[in-house]
Amino acid sequence: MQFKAMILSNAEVSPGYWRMRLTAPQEFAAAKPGQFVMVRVSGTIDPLLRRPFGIFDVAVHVPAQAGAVEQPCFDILYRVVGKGTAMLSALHATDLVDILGPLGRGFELGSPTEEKLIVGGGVGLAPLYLLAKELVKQSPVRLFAGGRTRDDILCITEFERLGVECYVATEDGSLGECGLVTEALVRRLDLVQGQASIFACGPHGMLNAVAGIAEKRSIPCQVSLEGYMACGVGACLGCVTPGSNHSTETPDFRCVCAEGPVFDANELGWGC
Amino acid sequence: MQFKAMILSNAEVSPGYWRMRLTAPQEFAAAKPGQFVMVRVSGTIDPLLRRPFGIFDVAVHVPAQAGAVEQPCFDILYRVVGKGTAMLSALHATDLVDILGPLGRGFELGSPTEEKLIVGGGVGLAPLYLLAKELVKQSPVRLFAGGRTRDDILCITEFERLGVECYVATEDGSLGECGLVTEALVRRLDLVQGQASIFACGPHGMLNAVAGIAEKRSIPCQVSLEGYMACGVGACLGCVTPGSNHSTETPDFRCVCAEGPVFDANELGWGC
Amino acid sequence: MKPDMTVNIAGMSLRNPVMTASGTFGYGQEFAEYVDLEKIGAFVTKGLSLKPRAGNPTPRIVETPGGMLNAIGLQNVGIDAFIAKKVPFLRTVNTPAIANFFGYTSEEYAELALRLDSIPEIAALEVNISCPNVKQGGIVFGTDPKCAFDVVAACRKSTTKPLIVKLSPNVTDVVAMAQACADAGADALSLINTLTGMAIDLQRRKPILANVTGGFSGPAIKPIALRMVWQVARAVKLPIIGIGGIMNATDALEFILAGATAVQVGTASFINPNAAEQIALDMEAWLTKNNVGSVQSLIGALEC
Amino acid sequence: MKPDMTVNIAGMSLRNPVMTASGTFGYGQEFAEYVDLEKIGAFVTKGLSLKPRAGNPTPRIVETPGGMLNAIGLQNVGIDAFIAKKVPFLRTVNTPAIANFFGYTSEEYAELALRLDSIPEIAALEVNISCPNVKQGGIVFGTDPKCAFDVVAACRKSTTKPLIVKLSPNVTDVVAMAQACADAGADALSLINTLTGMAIDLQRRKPILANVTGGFSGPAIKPIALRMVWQVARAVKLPIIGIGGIMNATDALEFILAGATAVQVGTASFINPNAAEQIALDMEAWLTKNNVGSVQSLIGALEC
Ligand SMILES: Cc1cc2nc3c(=O)[nH]c(=O)nc-3n(C[C@H](O)[C@H](O)[C@H](O)COP(=O)(O)OP(=O)(O)OC[C@H]3O[C@@H](n4cnc5c(N)ncnc54)[C@H](O)[C@@H]3O)c2cc1C
Ligand SMILES: Cc1cc2nc3c(=O)[nH]c(=O)nc-3n(C[C@H](O)[C@H](O)[C@H](O)COP(=O)(O)OP(=O)(O)OC[C@H]3O[C@@H](n4cnc5c(N)ncnc54)[C@H](O)[C@@H]3O)c2cc1C
Ligand SMILES: Cc1cc2nc3c(=O)[nH]c(=O)nc-3n(C[C@H](O)[C@H](O)[C@H](O)COP(=O)(O)O)c2cc1C
Ligand SMILES: Cc1cc2nc3c(=O)[nH]c(=O)nc-3n(C[C@H](O)[C@H](O)[C@H](O)COP(=O)(O)O)c2cc1C
Ligand code: FES
Ligand code: FES
Repeated sequence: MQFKAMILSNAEVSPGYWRMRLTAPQEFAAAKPGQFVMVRVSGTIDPLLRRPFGIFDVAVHVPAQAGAVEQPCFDILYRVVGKGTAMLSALHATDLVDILGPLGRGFELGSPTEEKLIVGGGVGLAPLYLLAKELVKQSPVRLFAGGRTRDDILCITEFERLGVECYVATEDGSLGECGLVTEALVRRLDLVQGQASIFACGPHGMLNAVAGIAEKRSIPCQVSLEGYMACGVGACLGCVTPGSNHSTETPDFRCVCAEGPVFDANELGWGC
Repeated sequence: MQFKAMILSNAEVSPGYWRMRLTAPQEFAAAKPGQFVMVRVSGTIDPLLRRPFGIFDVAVHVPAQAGAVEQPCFDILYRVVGKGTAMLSALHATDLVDILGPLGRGFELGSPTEEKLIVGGGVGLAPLYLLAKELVKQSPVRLFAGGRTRDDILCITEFERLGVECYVATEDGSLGECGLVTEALVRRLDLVQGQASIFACGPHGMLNAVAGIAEKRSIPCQVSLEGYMACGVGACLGCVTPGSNHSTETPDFRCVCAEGPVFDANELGWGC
Repeated sequence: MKPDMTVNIAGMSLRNPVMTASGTFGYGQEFAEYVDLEKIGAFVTKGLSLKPRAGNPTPRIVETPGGMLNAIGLQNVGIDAFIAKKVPFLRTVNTPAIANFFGYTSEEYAELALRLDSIPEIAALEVNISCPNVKQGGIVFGTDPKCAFDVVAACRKSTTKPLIVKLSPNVTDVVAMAQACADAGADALSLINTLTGMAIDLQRRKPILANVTGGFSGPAIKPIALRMVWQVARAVKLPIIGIGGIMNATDALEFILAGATAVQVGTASFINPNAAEQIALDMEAWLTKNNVGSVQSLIGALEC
Repeated sequence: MKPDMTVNIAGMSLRNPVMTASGTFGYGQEFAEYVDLEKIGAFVTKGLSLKPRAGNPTPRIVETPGGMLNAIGLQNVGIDAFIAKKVPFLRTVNTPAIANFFGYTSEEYAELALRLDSIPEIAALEVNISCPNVKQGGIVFGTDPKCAFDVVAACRKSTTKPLIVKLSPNVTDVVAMAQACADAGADALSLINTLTGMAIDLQRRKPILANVTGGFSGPAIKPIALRMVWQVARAVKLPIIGIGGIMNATDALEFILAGATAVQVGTASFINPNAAEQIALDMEAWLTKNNVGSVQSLIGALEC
């Protein structure tokens, strides 16, 4: 779906991290956790390409005017890293932006009986909130949020409000445990003796570690990947990632945009 | 001078024509009628080049806050013709734009005794208001404003407020006389028997006609030209116009930006 | 009265002159949700090779000022999977599909041309002799008139379908290349393919693309593309498909004035998935507004 | 500690690697109000010829996506007026001035080199063998290795000053051109000059530039320039001055990583008249912030 969205709000939620709420057409309400949107940051050629962002939340916007009809809206949570995100952060409520989405394959919710362990690194938390919202309807959910420093730990209150138990770790110890969030994850897995499934999003190194942990315990593990994207719909082959059978002789590249961004960890070639 | 100006106001004054007021440093108060500024429309590469605009007015801005100091400000009057001007018209008060100027050679005010006849075609009026403001201090001033249709006749009230007598002509007769404004100019020149000097800005065809009228009567005539510009300071040689002695063998190109935009009509090679 | 938007190129009659460019539109199906394929003139497949190709490692894409670089490395499913999995879709669409293809020897090119020739769903062939991404690849064919002649002649012998040769802009003399292709029996020329460019990550002191260099496309390259189309159109008597940075109907019509019979829209589809359809619509609106009866009357109508 | 910003190129020692590019900075004086010339490494004059040249009719300038085309047509005051009217200013500035020049025969080039050689205010010569704007002009020299060799060899015989050859990007093989210039005795290479482009006014059905085609510059061309600098730096043992779309310190440092010893800032000066000075300042700040002791240590430091 391609549509013009109106910005409802755009605010910094932690130093360098912003949350933007945008209007959406009715059909957008069906967006699945883990899907993403491609945002056209400006109407000019600078920046030229759309920017991909996970869908942080989907909600209903009730306009303030009397008699106005309710409309779906959605949030993105983004970190300012370059030109496009800097320009996004300078936009104001009522500005319009062009959106393509929801795109891609989201998370499979899995069997209700297992405990659900969500692992997010920094802004990797973005697509996990909508997921948690779904998961808490049927299973116990725990969040493992990691970051370099306390500023990278985002929206914990929102997860707690859902009834999710949250573990926080920072590399510099400025918030929560000092170290990597995978340590707390391993402890929990040891405790529940593998009766759990994992959902992770964050830096590639973290995902690689989480996938390794899951594989060792034969636990279901879904990861949400990033990739440099141009089209977002599987046409340009820019965003690919090696699948588990990949080699130069037997190419097995998967499109992050169309076949992902969520993959089963064992579908992927982590060594490549 | 290069400076960041804050937009104080930006409003459509006639369909397709806008007037923008911007703050300026103290030194800007010395800007001469006929000088121009180069405006950087956005901080991105789209559009890339600065856009040249005549200085419509220079005034003093008295901020509303108690205790704030007065500051010079200036106006540009612009027509939306393409991307850059369309983007300019979308800017708001408090937005910042980068300005280079005042640039170029302005009008010589000439001897106080002659009557001053100002001829403006459409947005060519822009640099003539500040000129009129100076001229009325010492001489009788008449304005001849022409355009295709009534929407192209701008800011007549402002000129009248200065005590300038205004003649209006439109090609479709929708405002003032039907026809070209040069007809009224010729009538006036016949009446004053050449005891006058001319200041003109507008489309090239109009300037050519005015220059011809002035030459026939040996009347001083200054014209303000346009030209596609990159640097605005005489470095790129993009904006040149042929001088009166120009030929391929004896090149005599003048920089519109640095040697103009105001020229004595007889300095120029009109035939080229 | 509605203007006549049809054009004829290399024996094909198109409902309008707007195609999608190879490599930017998958195999036709990927954008089907966003574009009404029956509103565009034709579409071109991703470049095909005899065997499936893995392409380059990532990153493969980087944005540059007003453009982008890609080093996909000609990843494609290969001709067999194309026939098995992609051709059935083509049957469902009433719009000519053009197969873009490449090889590493004249023989490979010829073999592919032969195989594609036998697919009724393929309306025409577009030979990519100019891909700058693959180290062992097309580069040598597309930058030397003699090599280009040989490969085009080999393809010509293998197909009776319309044969379009896609030219590389990374050459000193594009007209000489065009002439060589014409002499070898091409029915039409498409230009330009991507320019070779590079981007660097200062902080990491590394090239951004895993492949180091990549193919440069997007609005930034339009002035070069327009110049080359104009040069070739004046010198060579073949219909031309103009490509390079076309973002809107104005751009498309400029290429037609410069001498192109049709155009291809590439990078623009990434920014607006329905770019090609919109461009065709807006071109028609422009013709109507400006009282131009047919788009054909604009071909090469530039007054210099 | 302040990082060492000095570089040595073709026997010149520069306080920093940032120069202004020929044709974008007049004869040095035009921007003097905006730039402290003693804060940049060197500046290059507008291209000089034996006789004054009128240049092309207007329009000479047009903006394109992320760039611009110019068809100034090498308008310049000629060598005599240069010596009489422009050189005195050079004396007042404690920054090397590099004279850019061109001719129509090897003999003309050689004669200009000889005349410039005798001007003490000129620190080095930059031979433009690549201007794409003038129909009878440099094009032939800059696109053929043999012609380039001849003209550079002729200049080399006429001057003992550092001889920089400015390469055209409108070629199939820029390395072959660079090698020919090196063989002919060049002390350094500067690249790239403008690419040839074109822009069209749809409504008027005419080229926008009176000259039809023009030289393409600005941020849009950076990926091509960076690629060519990298290619030449790896293949040819001469110091390189990187040019093309440099807008800020990051761009400049990317060229240095790719193998350039110094850079030239062209179009950027039109957008920010003090671009060159600002870039030199920001480069120094970047080195400080990233603990890099000298800019020289970054030359060619790209890890591929
Ligand atoms: C499926 C997906 C979901 C994402 N979700 C989020 C999210 O919810 N919140 C968030 O903050 N970020 C998210 N990202 C990363 C986000 O897209 C980039 O941070 C953003 O594009 C950077 O743009 P920029 O112009 O500020 O940076 P620049 O570095 O100036 O961008 C230059 C180019 O590189 C691309 N790029 C740069 N970094 C990345 C990256 N990490 N991943 C992909 N492309 C990149 C840009 O899209 C652009 O094309 C997601 C990426 C993907 C692929
Ligand atoms: C000295 C001078 C003073 C001017 N004063 C005024 C003024 O007071 N009010 C006003 O409305 N206009 C004025 N103009 C014209 C104004 O600069 C152009 O209308 C404006 O640059 C158009 O920009 P655009 O992006 O909207 O149009 P586009 O057509 O998109 O511009 C594309 C390119 O062409 C150039 N260009 C287009 N039209 C003109 C033109 N007529 N003259 C010069 N360059 C042009 C632009 O600067 C830009 O580089 C002046 C021009 C000059 C040279
Ligand atoms: C991601 C991408 C992949 C491409 N793949 C091919 C290809 O397989 N074969 C080919 O001939 N051209 C390929 N091209 C070139 C385009 O078809 C087109 O010639 C070029 O992008 C210029 O047009 P544009 O500026 O409109 O994108 C590719 C371009 C891009 C951006
Ligand atoms: C208006 C203009 C005039 C130029 N004149 C010359 C010239 O006389 N001689 C020359 O060697 N290069 C000339 N150039 C090319 C520049 O020196 C430079 O190589 C080119 O613009 C690319 O750099 P940029 O992208 O930073 O502008 C000119 C460029 C421009 C824009
Ligand atoms: S972004 Fe184009 S295929 Fe994924
Ligand atoms: S605009 Fe550059 S010389 Fe006038």
